[in-house]
Amino acid sequence: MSLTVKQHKIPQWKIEEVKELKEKIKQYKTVIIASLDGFPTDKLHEIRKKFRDVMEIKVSKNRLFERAAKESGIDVSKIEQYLTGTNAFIFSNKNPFEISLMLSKFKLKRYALPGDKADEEVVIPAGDTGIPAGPMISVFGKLKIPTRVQDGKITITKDTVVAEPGQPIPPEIVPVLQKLGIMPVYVKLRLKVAYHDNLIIPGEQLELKLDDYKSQILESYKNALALGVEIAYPEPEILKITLGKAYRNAMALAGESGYITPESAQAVFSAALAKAYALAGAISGKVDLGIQIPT
Amino acid sequence: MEYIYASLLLHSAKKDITEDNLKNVLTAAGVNVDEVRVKAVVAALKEVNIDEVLKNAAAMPVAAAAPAQ
Amino acid sequence: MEYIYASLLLHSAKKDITEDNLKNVLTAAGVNVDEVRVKAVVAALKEVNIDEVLKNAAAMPVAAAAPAQ
Amino acid sequence: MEYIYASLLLHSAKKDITEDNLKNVLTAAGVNVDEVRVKAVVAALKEVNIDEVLKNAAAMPVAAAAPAQ
Amino acid sequence: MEYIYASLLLHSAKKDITEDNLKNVLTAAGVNVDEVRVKAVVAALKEVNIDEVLKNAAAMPVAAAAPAQ
Amino acid sequence: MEYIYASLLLHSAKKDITEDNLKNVLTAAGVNVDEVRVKAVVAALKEVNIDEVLKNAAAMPVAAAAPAQ
Amino acid sequence: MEYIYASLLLHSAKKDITEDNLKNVLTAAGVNVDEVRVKAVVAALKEVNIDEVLKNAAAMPVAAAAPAQ
Repeated sequence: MSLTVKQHKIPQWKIEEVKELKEKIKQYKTVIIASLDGFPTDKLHEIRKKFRDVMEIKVSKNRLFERAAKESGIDVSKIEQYLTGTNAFIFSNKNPFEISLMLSKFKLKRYALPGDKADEEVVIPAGDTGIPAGPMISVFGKLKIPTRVQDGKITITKDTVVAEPGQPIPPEIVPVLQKLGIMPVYVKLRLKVAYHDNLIIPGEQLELKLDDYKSQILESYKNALALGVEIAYPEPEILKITLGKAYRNAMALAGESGYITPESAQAVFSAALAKAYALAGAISGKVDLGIQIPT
Repeated sequence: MEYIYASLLLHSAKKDITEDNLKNVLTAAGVNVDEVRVKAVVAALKEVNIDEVLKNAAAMPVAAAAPAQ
Repeated sequence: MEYIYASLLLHSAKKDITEDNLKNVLTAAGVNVDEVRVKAVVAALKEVNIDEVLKNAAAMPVAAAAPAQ
Repeated sequence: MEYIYASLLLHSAKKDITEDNLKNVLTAAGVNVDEVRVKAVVAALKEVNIDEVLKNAAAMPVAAAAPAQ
Repeated sequence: MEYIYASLLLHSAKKDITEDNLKNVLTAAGVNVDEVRVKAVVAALKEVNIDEVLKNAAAMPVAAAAPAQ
Repeated sequence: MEYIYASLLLHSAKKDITEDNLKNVLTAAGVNVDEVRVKAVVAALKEVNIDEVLKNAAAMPVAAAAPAQ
Repeated sequence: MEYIYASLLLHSAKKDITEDNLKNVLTAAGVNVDEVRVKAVVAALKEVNIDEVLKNAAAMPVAAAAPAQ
């Protein structure tokens, strides 16, 4: 039944769109499905403009994309779970992780809605608000924003922070923020899945934690230094540490064997003193040694 | 840590950390290469300045070591 | 540091650090392999408990390497 | 600290820390021996595992010296 | 560590760390000298300010040890 | 410190720290050997478990330095 | 360490660290005195300002810990 229905009812624009999607799937190595649920459409325009050279973004119906994908030879069973809600389809030849990084670094801001948390410090700047004196005065008062009335308009007398990053934004102030053009909430395109070179990469994997990479690099480097020192690998950056180790070994040996030179005297007497203090400390509760023991 | 060691090896040898180079090194080491991981590492290391990280490591041992805790 | 990173890569991949393995990895990384050096590193590492060394590596006085900046 | 140094000297020479031994050493060093103190030190050290204390001392020189800062 | 101790011995005796000097010391210590290693050590040490390193080794133990916390 | 470095060199090369060996190494390093010192060092090191000292030297800095922070 | 403890005892008792004094103290402690070591220690201490060293040893925990590394 559905077959006959489709054959008769598919409008031309749908056929055209599937064809276009198929061309893009063929043309680009990476296809990313991004959720538009709760995403302001005007912001999509900003993203398009910013990344015009590296990606194409198309908003389309899930069914049409699914059909185009299937006809392009993609195993749709692996992506159909992501084809719900409103989606944008990003086409690019870049590595999907790079696209994810680019998008996450591009800060898009929007106006606050009641119930939002601030993504950055929200400051009500000093100056004329243009708001007529009236009930808003008490709203400002409640939020401890100093005001005075000038020419029948509310003027704020001092820059005032109304929300720190992560804090909820007082709902009363939301209209004021709009009026003042303050956008304290970030919007981010949520990437649901990437298809790239026959690989399906779920969205959560696409988020690279650069700090983790940095600490892994550091750890690897330290491991390399440690191993290098262990085998006295002749490379300047390792030798510096190895020389220090050899020096401290020599000092420790001088200290423990009581071998005194002007260089080792400090080590020798420090070792002896540490032992003397430890012993003195161990009996200081019972004996008056007539000395001050650092414990 | 194989992917990181392989990347640092390439970096140390002054070669670009590309997907192909990384795969070559890992394969030569007998590692079963995970394509997704290779792509992730290459993308991440494009953003991370390795020399910078190592330089900071040397200059700020305490802060630098913190993540290792 | 190439020889060290290559050795750590092999160790991390649970492969033996043999001359052949080391040479393979280094060659794959585009390093001009120095046979003598390979021999020296392999011989030296045979006497080292690498896991033990890495366990203590976090304590590495990186500051000592600082003057390299 | 004379009494402590003398005790450590005896211990280090593997001699018993007795009142006589301690007095001998102190006298040889020209110290005016305080009998009560000698008794007290000898008695107190009997209850201490000196080797243990010294071993820990080697490991914690800073802790030992720290209050002097 | 033989090559390192030998180098520090020469440094401490205010002799230049040359290939010949290093070989002499190592041979006298009964070490089977590896020419390549001697060359490598001498070359690497040319880039290192030993006095500086030793000064730091003695003066900066805290910074050095801190990362281990 | 020449005498200590020379001793560590011998120890590291798994040679006995005898007066002769020490003198050989020091002479090869161009040091004017002081017989008294050689005898003193050899005697002193006989009482020390060098491996133990080196192990502690490597293991200690962290614990030792930590409380000072 | 006997020679060091004996020296510290003398120093602490405000006596000169001479060969004779050192020998007396060591003998009183039952130590088989090694003339060469006595000479070596006394000679070495002539080059060292003990008060200064002890002050630093007690007052600079960091420096104190350094040699132990």
